[in-house]
Amino acid sequence: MRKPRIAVHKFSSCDGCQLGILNLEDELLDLVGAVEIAYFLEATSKIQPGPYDVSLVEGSVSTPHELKRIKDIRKESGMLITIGTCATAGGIQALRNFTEPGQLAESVYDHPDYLDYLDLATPVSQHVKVDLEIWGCPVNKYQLLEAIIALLQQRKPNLPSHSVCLDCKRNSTVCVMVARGIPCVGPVTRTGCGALCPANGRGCYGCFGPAPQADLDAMIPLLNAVEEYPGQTVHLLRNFAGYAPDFRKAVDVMLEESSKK
Amino acid sequence: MTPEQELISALQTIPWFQDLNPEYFDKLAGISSLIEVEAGEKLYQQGDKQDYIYVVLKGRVAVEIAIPGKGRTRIYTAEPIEMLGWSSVTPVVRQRTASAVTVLPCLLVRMKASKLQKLCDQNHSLGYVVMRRIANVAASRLLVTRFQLLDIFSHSSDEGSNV
Amino acid sequence: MTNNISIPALARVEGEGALYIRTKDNKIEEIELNIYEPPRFFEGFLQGRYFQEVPDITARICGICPVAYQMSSVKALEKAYSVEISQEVYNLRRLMYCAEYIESHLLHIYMLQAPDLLGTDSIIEIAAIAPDVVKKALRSKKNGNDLLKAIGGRSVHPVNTRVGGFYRWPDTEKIKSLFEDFKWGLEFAKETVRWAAELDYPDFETEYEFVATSHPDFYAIYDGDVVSSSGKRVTVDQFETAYLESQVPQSTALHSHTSEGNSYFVGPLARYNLNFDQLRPAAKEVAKEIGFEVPVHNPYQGLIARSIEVVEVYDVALELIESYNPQGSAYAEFDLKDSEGCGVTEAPRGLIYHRYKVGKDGLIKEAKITPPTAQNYAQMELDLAKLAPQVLFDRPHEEASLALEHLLRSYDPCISCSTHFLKLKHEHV
Amino acid sequence: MSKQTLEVGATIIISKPELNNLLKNLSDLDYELAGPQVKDHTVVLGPIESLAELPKGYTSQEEPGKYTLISTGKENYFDVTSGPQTWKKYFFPPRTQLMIFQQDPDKSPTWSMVSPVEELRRYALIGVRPCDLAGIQIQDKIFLADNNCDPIYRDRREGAFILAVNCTEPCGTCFCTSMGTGPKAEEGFDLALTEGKDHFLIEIGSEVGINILLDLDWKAADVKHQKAAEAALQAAREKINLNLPQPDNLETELLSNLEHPQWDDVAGRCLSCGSCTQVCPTCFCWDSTDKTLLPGDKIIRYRSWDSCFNPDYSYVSHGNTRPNTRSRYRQWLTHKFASWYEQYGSSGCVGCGRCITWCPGEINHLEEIAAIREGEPS
Amino acid sequence: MTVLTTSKPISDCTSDSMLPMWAEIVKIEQEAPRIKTYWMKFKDPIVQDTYSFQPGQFNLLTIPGYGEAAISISSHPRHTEAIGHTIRLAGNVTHAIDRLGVGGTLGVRGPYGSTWPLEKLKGLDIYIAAGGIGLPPLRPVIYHIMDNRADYGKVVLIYGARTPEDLQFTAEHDSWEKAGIELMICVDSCDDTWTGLVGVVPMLFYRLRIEPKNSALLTCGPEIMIHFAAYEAIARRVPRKRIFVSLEKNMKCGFGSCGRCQLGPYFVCKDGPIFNYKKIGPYLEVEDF
Repeated sequence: MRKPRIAVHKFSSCDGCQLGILNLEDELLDLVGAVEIAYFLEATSKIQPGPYDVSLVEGSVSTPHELKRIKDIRKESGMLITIGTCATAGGIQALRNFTEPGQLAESVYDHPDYLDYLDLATPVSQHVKVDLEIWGCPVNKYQLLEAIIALLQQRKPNLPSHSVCLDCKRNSTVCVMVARGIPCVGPVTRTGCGALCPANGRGCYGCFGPAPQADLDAMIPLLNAVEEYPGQTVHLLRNFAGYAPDFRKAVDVMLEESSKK
Repeated sequence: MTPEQELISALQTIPWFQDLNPEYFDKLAGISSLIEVEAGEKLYQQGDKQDYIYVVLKGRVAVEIAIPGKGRTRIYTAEPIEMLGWSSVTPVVRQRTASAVTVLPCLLVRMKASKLQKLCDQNHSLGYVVMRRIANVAASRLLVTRFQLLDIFSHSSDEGSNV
Repeated sequence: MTNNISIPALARVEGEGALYIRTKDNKIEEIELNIYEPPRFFEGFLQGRYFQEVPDITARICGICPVAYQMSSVKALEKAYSVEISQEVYNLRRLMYCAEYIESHLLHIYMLQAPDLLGTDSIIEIAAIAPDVVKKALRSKKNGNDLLKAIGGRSVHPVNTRVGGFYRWPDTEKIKSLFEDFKWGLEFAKETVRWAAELDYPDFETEYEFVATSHPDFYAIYDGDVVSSSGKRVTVDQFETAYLESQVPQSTALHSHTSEGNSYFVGPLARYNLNFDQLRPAAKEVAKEIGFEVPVHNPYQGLIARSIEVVEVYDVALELIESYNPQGSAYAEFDLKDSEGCGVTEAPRGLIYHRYKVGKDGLIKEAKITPPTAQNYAQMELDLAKLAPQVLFDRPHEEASLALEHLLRSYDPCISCSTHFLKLKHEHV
Repeated sequence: MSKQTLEVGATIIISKPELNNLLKNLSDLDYELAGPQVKDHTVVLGPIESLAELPKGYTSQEEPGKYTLISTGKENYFDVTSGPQTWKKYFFPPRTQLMIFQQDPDKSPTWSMVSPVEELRRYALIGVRPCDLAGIQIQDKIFLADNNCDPIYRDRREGAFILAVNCTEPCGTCFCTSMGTGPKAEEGFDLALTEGKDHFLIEIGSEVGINILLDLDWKAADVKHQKAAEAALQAAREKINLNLPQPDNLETELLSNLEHPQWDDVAGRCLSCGSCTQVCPTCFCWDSTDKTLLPGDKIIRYRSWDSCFNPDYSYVSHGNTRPNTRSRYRQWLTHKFASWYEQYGSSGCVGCGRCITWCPGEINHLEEIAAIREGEPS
Repeated sequence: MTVLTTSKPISDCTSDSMLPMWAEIVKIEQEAPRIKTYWMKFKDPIVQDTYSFQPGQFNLLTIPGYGEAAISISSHPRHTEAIGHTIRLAGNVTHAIDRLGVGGTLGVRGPYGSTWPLEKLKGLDIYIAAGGIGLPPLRPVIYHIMDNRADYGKVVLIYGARTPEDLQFTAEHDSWEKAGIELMICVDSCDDTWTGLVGVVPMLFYRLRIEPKNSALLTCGPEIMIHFAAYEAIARRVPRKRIFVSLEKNMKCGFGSCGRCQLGPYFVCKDGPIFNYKKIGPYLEVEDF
């Protein structure tokens, strides 16, 4: 079987997700033996043109140039996989979607008029068809590896979608919400990180995005009741996955209700 | 046997007429005829206002709907003792909602629908038997239609489980 | 004759950028280091967030050196809220920083810059020539990531850092279990220095003004004043008066300059030149063994400085792992107030400065972040302008591009981390 | 009444420090000791060596979704009831390797199976509460079925030693009395201990238990000790506030109310996080997944705890058979409290109260049951 | 050394129930689009010689790296020189089996589950209602009846598929009819070349003359079809206790340990997949249960 040609593309991001590939120290040499790295700027200056069997896309779409580029990438990719919460849900850049256009640029840059960016930083799936989404800020590099291995084995990857709570319990991690009253969005957050934050004695801040069918209506009153400072619930949900529809809608409803009061 | 007698005895083999008073068979015979049809013949056409209701005695008749762009689609087949063309005896008589084509050589009872309606209006106990039958026919057609709509055998391609 | 050179996509740097040079009659008319890293507005996002969220948010500036951002931001916020951290927290932060140095430096040395020096495209090709070295390099890099994971839960965007200390003391057993690997790592780090010394570096030197933090007792990474090779020494509070971001004519980029108006150079070479004396014996010995004496003015040899720093941080890490014995609370409690504070640490690729205005309510009023690559920007362009005439006119196009790229890569520029590091195309007519 | 020899069924007393020698005897017999200890603001189960690690002088305040560990300053080692963890992690670990497939080196399409190399551990469980003991017995029925036992469970279970501790300080979410599982351990232990003011009263449950006691400084328990222990247990019974009346009736009451509006009501509060199932001493569902190691010739089949609240759990090729929180909560509750009877001859609930305390959604499942029982079915 | 009594229960069971046995695919037959029968022989001759199953039972098929899939056995219960599984290509495991091709090795464990109660049904008229991929688990029933035709009264197979080309085992239909099994086959949709019935399985009950006191229904197919087939039989006064259904759920372990395939008090893998409708019907009818 021909080795699949893989490309790694960067959009607006911190590089942390594609770094996950280079951080697969134990597996890297086997991995590059099994696939052909055709385009991966952070790793190699050998740049091969498409088409690619698989494109891994990191980062959100936030400039006109990126908008054009993602469409080109889609055309030359057999399969397009978003890696990380930026590419999958907009990521931290998407925090600007909750502000007035231009407001942030003015506060950060002296000449915001020279900046060329879109008002919204958006997930890749808003612009092109995405075949597989891998969540996480950053992605779990082993989920990334599993996705590539699954590809090699021509099967669907094992990417569990339950809530973080299940992993806390499997890890014998004590629930910080019940035992300490610490706000934790783990019950509505997709698993994948290995339930790190509660293991470190703090609440989950939702960087893997909402779990499928997460019940935010039930969650929000519980979070509100244990806030450490006013507005913490909004901050927790409007975070690195804040633009993911479930989190976004929940906060919108919350803010609307509080403005009525 | 005269054609008349043949027709009456054919009508008598239809199970849902078995409860009728014998006198009605004459009346029914008066509005019916026995027809033999080769395979592949069209009994009626979607959209026309042909005024017959059929009972299959032998053979098989397909009910088809023509879908613009897709052509004729077979949605049902009627087997012996089944009724066809029920829409011509519902209270509001409408144009044919589908076409009927024989699949196999058929022996059919053909009744004048408007006259059947009139008979039913005049005699409610006959009307009850007929309408009851039509309700049953419509119900079974509905069930079939629902199942076909559900497309229960569709292949959900590669979604979901590991299997 | 017009000769344009365009490198549309810079490879093996963190983030994405491009280089454009226009020349006319064998003269450089324009050099444009174009960063198409989109604006990410971090300083804007930080406004209105709760102070305890800052280390989580600033980590997201850069996936390669999140610890640097976390450390600088918590230091600045602790200054603002007058938080005294315990000695144990101080030590653990130093250890965490060592871990980041290891993973980041190993990444740069073997994966980003070495391919240039060995005439290859990537570490994958080096692996074909020298699989053993590559395997060891990966193992050493993994040591850094493993230690980061043990301290912070994961190596990219660790979750354990908070203002006042750590959310929780890392598991002692986990930390100690790394000791043997780190002992091996120290030896391999020395091997790396010797290997680095044998590589063939382009002949290119500039009289730089080096700027780095400096600490009397340590080779400064986490803590120290800001010193310059010009002899200037300022405290962290004075950083913004001594080092300015200003607008360069005909450009929208913010370039950092000293208050005297000079470009300056931060990063391993700066630290090495300024703090050589503070290196511990292990690093000093191997530096002397290969004859890598200060001052060093060849930017490509930043790789050697990096490799010696790896020896240093392994050495420090071993001591800190051995002495790790946390007691008491992992974080300090403190009161909130309206205040302002700044902090400086040394990211693997150079000095990083954060300043925050905070409120009694714990919310951030204003944030300012000066990352290393932004500070080096002016110097990078100057170096490119100097190198370009040497390579552009007598070498094949491809080779020239490669030479310029290599120079740029030797800076270890982190483009994604350049929070407001941006230059737009500006056409002259 | 008191027996002067060590025999099964006899009751003895030892001084509190003497328990250290008992623990030492177990270690000397190569048991790995596991017991309760204070950690992360609660009581967890982990390796112990001596009395010093036990949660001496603690108790807990528990209510739906809230746990507070309270220091009492008392000298008792076993006042605080169980925390979120259950003993099942020792016999039915949260994650285990089921098997390893290794492709034959000639790459022919055959695989050899390697059993996961795992050192077989013999655990001595110290401080098993009666409700948890009942939980272990329920899991025994599941994993030690005659025709299809679970080898992982069997190997770990068969070597184990159980030191039960009768409950004299129940917490706010305990309801063992309703389920008939406590506060006194009746069977299934090697030794069962009741903590007195300055001594432990020990009931002997097996010959292995006798063996551990042989060289200890013990004396037969007299009537006074027995009465004191019984009084403490009676006081505990009276302290228990939660009540699940007539649990046996739930089999029909719940299964005939599968369309009750309360299911919708609770679905609006349930987070579907699965915490209740994971802290339950009897929940046994699991999933298996294959993990391929590069370059692809080695595959490990893992097993991990699963939960009926996990959407993946009820996925079939054409969709999810329990597509919402209502159906998942209903599955859990009716299984635990109703259909369990037909499957295993008892309730699946032992009344430990963990599912109530550790529900981040603050749901008191007994109230849900009461609402379904009392309200009009839809 | 004397053995001391302990508190632990004694288990005589020594099985290592999760271990698969290896088998080789010896033949693949295309039955319909995306549906094939994979014939396999166990590699271990002892296993091959001793393996037996009852109509209705299933095996767990595995390919390392892909997981396991519960698949009914569709071949003759007495002819076990090769075991047939008729599979619709759906997900990871089934596609991986297909890619193996003839000569490929897969893991098999089983047989698991309950069986069609053919002994108990002797002397009765048997109505077999199958839809789509529900026919393969019933094929062993047909074979059994053919071998023991005199034991049963009227035998009718009511079988529906999406289109004529989706009909399975068509090459065998003649032999089934010759053996005295009446076939009523319908499709959901077709073109002019199809002269058979268009309709759905439950509808075909309208054309049957069922003697309820003397009849049993065995049905397998999409759950919705099972419901309606049972409804039609019940409407014709066939007692619920003589209606048997084969269910599909998320079966993972095969012996009621992993919990995934629960339906009320039952584990489909252990108590099923064949259920008496009287027992299972009330649960099947509860939405999302």
